[in-house]
Amino acid sequence: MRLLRFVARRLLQVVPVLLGVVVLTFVLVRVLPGDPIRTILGPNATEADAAAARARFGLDKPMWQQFLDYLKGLVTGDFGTSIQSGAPVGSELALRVGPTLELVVLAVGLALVVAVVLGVWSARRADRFGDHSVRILALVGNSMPEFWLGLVLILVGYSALGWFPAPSGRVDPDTDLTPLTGADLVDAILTANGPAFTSALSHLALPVATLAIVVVAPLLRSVRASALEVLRSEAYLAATTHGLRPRTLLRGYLLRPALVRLPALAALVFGTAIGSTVLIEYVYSWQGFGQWALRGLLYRDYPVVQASVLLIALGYVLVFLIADVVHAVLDPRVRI
Amino acid sequence: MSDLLSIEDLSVLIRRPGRDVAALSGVDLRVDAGEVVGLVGESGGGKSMVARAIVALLPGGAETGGAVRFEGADVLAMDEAALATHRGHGAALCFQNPRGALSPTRTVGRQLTDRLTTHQKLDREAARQLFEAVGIRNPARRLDAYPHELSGGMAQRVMISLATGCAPGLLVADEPTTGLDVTLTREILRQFRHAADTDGRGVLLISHDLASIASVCDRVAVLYAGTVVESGPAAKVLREPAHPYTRALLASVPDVSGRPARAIGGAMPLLSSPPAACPFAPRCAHATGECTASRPALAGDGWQYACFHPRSGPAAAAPPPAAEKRPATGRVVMEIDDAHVVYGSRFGSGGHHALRGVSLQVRAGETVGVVGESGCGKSTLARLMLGLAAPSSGTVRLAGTDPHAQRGRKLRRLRTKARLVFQDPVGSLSPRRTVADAIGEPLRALGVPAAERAERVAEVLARMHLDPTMLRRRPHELSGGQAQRVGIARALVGDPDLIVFDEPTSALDVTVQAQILDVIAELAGDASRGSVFISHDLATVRGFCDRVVVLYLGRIVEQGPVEEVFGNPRHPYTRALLSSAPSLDGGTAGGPQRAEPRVELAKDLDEADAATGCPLAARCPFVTDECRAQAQPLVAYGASEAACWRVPQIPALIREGAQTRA
Amino acid sequence: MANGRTRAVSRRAGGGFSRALIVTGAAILAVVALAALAAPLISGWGPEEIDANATLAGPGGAHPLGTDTNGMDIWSRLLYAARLDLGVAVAAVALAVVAGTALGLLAGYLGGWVDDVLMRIVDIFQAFPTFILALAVAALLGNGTVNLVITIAAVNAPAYARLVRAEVRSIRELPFVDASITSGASTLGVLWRHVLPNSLTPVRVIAPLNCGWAMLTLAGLSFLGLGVTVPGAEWGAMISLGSPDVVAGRWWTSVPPGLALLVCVLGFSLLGEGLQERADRRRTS
Amino acid sequence: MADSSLSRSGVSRRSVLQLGGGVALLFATGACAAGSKDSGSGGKSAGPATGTLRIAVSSYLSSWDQDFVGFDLTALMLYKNVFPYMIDYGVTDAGGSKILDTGNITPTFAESFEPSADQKVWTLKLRQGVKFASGNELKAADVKWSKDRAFAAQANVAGVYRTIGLTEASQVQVVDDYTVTFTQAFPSALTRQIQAISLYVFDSVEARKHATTDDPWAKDWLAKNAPTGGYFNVTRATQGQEIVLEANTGYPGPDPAKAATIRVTVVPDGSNQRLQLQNGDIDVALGVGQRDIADLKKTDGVTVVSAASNEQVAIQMSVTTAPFDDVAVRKALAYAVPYEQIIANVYGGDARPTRSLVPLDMPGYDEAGYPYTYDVEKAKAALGGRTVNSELVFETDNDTQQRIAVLVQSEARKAGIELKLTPLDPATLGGRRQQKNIPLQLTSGQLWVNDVEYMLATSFVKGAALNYSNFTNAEVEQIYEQSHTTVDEAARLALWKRVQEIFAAEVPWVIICQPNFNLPVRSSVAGWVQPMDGLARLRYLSTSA
Repeated sequence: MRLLRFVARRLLQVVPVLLGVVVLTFVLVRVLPGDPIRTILGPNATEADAAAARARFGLDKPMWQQFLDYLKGLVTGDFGTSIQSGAPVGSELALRVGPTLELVVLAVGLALVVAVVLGVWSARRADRFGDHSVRILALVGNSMPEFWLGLVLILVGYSALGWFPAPSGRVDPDTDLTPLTGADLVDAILTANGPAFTSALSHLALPVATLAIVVVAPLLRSVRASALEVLRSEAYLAATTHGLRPRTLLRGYLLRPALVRLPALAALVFGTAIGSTVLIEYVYSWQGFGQWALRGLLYRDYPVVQASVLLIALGYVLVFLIADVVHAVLDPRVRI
Repeated sequence: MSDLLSIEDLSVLIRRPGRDVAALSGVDLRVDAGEVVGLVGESGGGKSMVARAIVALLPGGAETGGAVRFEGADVLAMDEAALATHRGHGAALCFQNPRGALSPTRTVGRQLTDRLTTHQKLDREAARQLFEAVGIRNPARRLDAYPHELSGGMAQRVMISLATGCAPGLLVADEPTTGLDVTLTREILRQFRHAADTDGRGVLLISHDLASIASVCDRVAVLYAGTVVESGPAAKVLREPAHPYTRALLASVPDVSGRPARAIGGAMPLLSSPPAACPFAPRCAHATGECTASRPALAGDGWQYACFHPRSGPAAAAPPPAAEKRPATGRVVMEIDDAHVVYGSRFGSGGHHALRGVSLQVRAGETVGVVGESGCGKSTLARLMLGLAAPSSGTVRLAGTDPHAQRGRKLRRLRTKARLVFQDPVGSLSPRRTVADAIGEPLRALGVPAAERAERVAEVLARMHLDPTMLRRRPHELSGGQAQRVGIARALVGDPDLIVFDEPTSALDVTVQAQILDVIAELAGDASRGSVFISHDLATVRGFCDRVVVLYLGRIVEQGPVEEVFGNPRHPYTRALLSSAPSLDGGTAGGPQRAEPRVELAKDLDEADAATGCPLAARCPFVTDECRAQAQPLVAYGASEAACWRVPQIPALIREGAQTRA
Repeated sequence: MANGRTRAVSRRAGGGFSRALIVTGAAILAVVALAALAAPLISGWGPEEIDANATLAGPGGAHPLGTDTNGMDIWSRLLYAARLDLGVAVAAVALAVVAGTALGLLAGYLGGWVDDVLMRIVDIFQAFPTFILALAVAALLGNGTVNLVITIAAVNAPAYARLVRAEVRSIRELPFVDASITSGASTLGVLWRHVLPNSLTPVRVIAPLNCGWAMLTLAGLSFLGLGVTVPGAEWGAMISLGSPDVVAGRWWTSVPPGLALLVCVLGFSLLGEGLQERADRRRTS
Repeated sequence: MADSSLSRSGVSRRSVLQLGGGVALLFATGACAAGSKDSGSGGKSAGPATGTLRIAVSSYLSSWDQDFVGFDLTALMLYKNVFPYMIDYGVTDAGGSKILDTGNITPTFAESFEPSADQKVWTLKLRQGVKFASGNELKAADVKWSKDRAFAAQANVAGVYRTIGLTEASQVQVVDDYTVTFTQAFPSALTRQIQAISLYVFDSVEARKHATTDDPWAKDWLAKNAPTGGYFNVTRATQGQEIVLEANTGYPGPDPAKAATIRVTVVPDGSNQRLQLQNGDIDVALGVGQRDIADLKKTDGVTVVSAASNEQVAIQMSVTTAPFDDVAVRKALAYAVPYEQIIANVYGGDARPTRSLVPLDMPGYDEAGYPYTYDVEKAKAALGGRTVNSELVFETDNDTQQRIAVLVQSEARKAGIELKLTPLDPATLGGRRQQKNIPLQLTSGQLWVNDVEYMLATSFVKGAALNYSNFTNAEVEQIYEQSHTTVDEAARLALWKRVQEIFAAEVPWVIICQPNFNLPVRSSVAGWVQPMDGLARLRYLSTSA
């Protein structure tokens, strides 16, 4: 109950932020140089054609009118019509979110698991060779440009070794996967499509690995530092001197207090990972959200940019909200 | 039958690249079952290292010599399996900072059952009983509490229950009462005595504060620079210590009977190898060539000391004749009239009522002591006087001016007239500013030119007996004592009308405390300004205050001349405070009330915040319905005032109580 | 206390690694910076100089690391790119630190509605996707080195604002601030002399890490064509320009800038990691 | 109808940004695929479709509704193959290879499309037995509904129709089930060309089922569901990833699809396409860059379809914007461009130098009076020792243009022309072109009609859509007027000679070269017909694998 109230209050705080994002985006795309209408008409269109097209998208109205229309649409869940494709932005959005989310969630999840396992392992061997190597390896991963790493992994994993499928899709179409959510793994599970699951997984392997390698370092650092702090804390010392069993020590006295600080960082990493996917999606031909948003921006597809920025912002604040809730659940000291 | 614990010639040398530390050098110590042994000494003396050696948990790079025998087996030579049993079940540690020693994300009940199931295969019901046994009210509910939800005293009780929950043969408590109120300290120490008496456990009490553990120990060992300098029966060591260090240690503790603290100069050395001479020699007034040439062995039977020139006779000098204290007649520098302070919560409603109608005057040349338990509003009072907190009603006048009516430069100038000396000496100095900067800051506000500033800073520094090289240092390069001297210098430099000392010594080591108290006593006599001395420790206040104010839950419950309040306490709360103040004489409370039975308050309440009636009603042994209903104004009784209508009846009530108990 | 002392001792011992990290990181950066400064002396070619006879020439001979598809000398571009990458990253982070710190200081110290408003603005910027923000700024201001600095700073400043604000809020509660106020210091004086220097501690630790990250952002922007444009020498742009050649086996166009970027970012990372570890040790001691 | 300058021969690696790079390759026309004669199953006989082809494109299409799609080349290419187009270009042999014949527009899904004597009423006779996937037969009502939709909902095509005097639905009349008439407001020589790109037909019976009051023209449904009835039917479309085309076996007309199945796979990155082509995972790589061509020519199992083309790569100089309003500066730049170096380094020798603004293979090409070759000294002389500053605009992510720009910048600097390179994204480029203030811009493209009159109309007369140079010249205007009525071939050539002299003196453009067309395919692929509009006609493709 208290949790619900907390969530409600936080959601309320989110409103002005989202409103700010909406206004900022709306203004920003319109002050950018360039004409969205010209990009859809081709070089031979006349001014009359352009005016007609402009009217079709309501771009002939005064700015405030356009903004009100946009807001009205948002309230009713209508994101407008893409200037490029003429299709409703909402449905395009729905197609694009799944793939990106699948990629980011898996990568951050993988990074989290690796970070926790290696971080605790590393903390327990603090300042020994194993600890040092793990940390430096993580830093090297973190220092690589993701697009470069992606290219290297493709060259090795697909071109040279042939272990992974060609970087040109998300699932083998021959598996006849019925798209439901857009996240192929999830769809494969929902439709109990075994071959599709395997195929989706093999397509995901390289991009997920790339993203995970790039983001694991800060998580690992945090887990290691927290675990080390716990290991050196009086509380852990007390538990040790009272002769508790190793398993009890690990689960009750090391892991949980060491992990309380992780959710906030995981949320931050999630946020940057979403940013990184623009590049990774490109390298792996991943038809995701980032590509869509960037293309929308290059063509000044106002509704697409507005919707994608709003969605990323929403995702961002929601992830932080979730992180706060998880933190509150993990850490009894947090008052909500 | 051998001793429960027998430490024989234990040496711990910690080897680290570039720096070795001889943490312990040839320590002998013995604890029997059913016995409480005190291990005392200043910080850095190696006390905690002894505790860690007992459970074989030494830091990396430690080289040990000698043996730690527990029931005959050498702990230092145990294998993992044997250690697993020994730790907890053989010897269990209670930690200094109980809240830090409890895992923050696990309920205390689970932490307790973890221990119970590990060592005894017991369940939650046993846990509840254990909680009850250490005096936790509502044990069933407390089992589900998280450590941060507990008060300090409660956490310490939980810690004790955790340690005893392992059913250890030996309980080792590392500074179990540091940071606790006098009343709580007594209560906690009793738990250890109880563990020894009822359960027949051996108890090793580690403390820097001799006086506080004096009451419960059978035997005492004094540690200095990793060596035992004296050990023996508590009565002997505490009353007629032979070793100069023990004597100095005892002398530096102020006593509630009025005996002032006597400081010894210098600080304990950090040894890099076992000492070849008497480690105390450099600070010892009686040291001779012999002392610096060779190390005295611990000699004697039962009562042992390591000294070539042992002293004899009581350590604590008789209280000096009380200096005549006349009521101050100087101008009023601080006047508080019926001040209330409410710390509002961010969302409006609620808020914490920290002060409720406090009136106070401080005159130039006068030192006013403010005492009370933690949470009574002492610090708020300090903040109020300094203008850091605004009264929600009532008035504050500093040097005749209301600081809250001032703005800008005027306010800033006014602020330099009242200065605060903080409880946390290092924390009150900006980490990135030099000492010179810190001391000179009030002068900067007064617009004193740089050259003159430097001059005055140097001057005040000299007065604090600090070296001028200090000026360039930053806070983390200072010891606690030095930092506090800097703090006092900063308070002094602008010639303020009022200096407020907010528990200035509570964060310091005993001998350093005594040094700082010396400095403060020296300043308090100055007729040009008034001083306020805030402390939870009555003994410290008694030394140099003219008047004393006793605060309880934001109200003044008693005030008057210091001799009157201490010599003839009226309010039950004042009486209880005095009763529980530790004393070296093995018992508690000193002075004229020795003979008088003590007043005890109901213990450890969950934040009682009575809106009506006497605030003490919930804890007072003499409570009546009228107390609960009627607010108690300060009423003059003799030379002092107390907020209790039953004052005239109390002496009789106390005698009655004593008789019925007898 | 013996306890505390031994812990301090063990920390010092572990500090060897953090020192090694800092020294290694700083050494790497020093070498890169030196190479960048000495570029005209050791490069042999101008960064945009075209050797018409040697397009995509392999390493060796007149071009120690070969040439790219435009016939420009890789080695020379690598060196000159170090100037741009280091310069932009450091300048962007410096700008972000200044802007973020100012915001955080104001919000944290003043509190109340100022805090609320400033932090919501920070929220908005932080929730705004990096690349879209970057492209928008680039499109608005036109592409150019200065605008890239502004872009990357805009992306990073919110984090500093948050960091400093949190720090200020906890510092505000510390005794030395009270000490300073009661010493009669003005609000500005307290902020400038006490709150600011102390709230910068975490900033000092994060900033090097952030420099590495800024460099990667710059490279990513260039890779997408939103950053440094031809023929400007920038590692990300070089990787981007050369990546089709890597597939063809002409590794020298893309691998050296990739490695240079990796090594340089790693230098910042090592430095940052070392500083962070040292700060952690301080904090817990 | 003018259409050119759209094409980009350089294919961007970053075509993920869907700048149309992949498909754009197809624009680069040319005649003749090198070598390969129609082989095996790809003969003229309409044998049964066999085999599976895998084609890589750079982007997924944005919508299935041609009426409302943006300038999405992947989509436009797919429409050509899945919509029933009533008429289309024929195929002609050029130098042993096949290209679309701009001079020959023939009925495909229609039986005939002929004008009345006054050229104002065009009668479309439908072929019987053309069926949509729903089983509905394509009838006049479908044509009528499709055109009604275009006018009523203001589809893109409504704008196109205006140029041939079709502005309202009533001008399209159903005569009987298989006959429709188009009554134009005025006769036009461009009718066939316009109708070739506009006469696509929806399955109106199906579409009507999905029309609602809010959406009377079933925009939602048509945007999401592939059209049917063309040479191919879409049997599966995996969003963002792959589209599977199956040959429409019921097509009763000429030239049915040869490949039974075509899998159109989206591979945004050119390097990835190359890798997959090398690995044999795809058969045709539409998005491979110019840079990879030389390597791929040497790769086993890969053939590069190659031909000369009339695509022109040029720098258009704005004659109204300083400093290029000064003809001396324009001349200086024309001397400063390193033509041979660009051909060698950027195109790997795969381009032809040219010495006139008229394309090499266009009737009337004449080098007379065109002095410009790479000569820095002459450039300096033309500038007279001055130095000038300006900017060279090209397309973001167009690798070829970028490389040209770098070389031009480097050489121009030697002559005293300091150029800032400004890559622009499509929206900004479009916006700035409208404002007509780009001093220098790289363009590349090919005219759909191989005639100088057409070229003047599109690029060199006042107000022409592609006249980015803002070039006006009284004499050229006059020649242009005169050419309308000049039919004599020799007289026209004389006019063209004069035009080229004026161009050589005025230098509105610097013509860099005419690159050859290149398309890498697996060696098993045959039948490629080079489309001059860039929209591949997949029906001609076959595979022997």
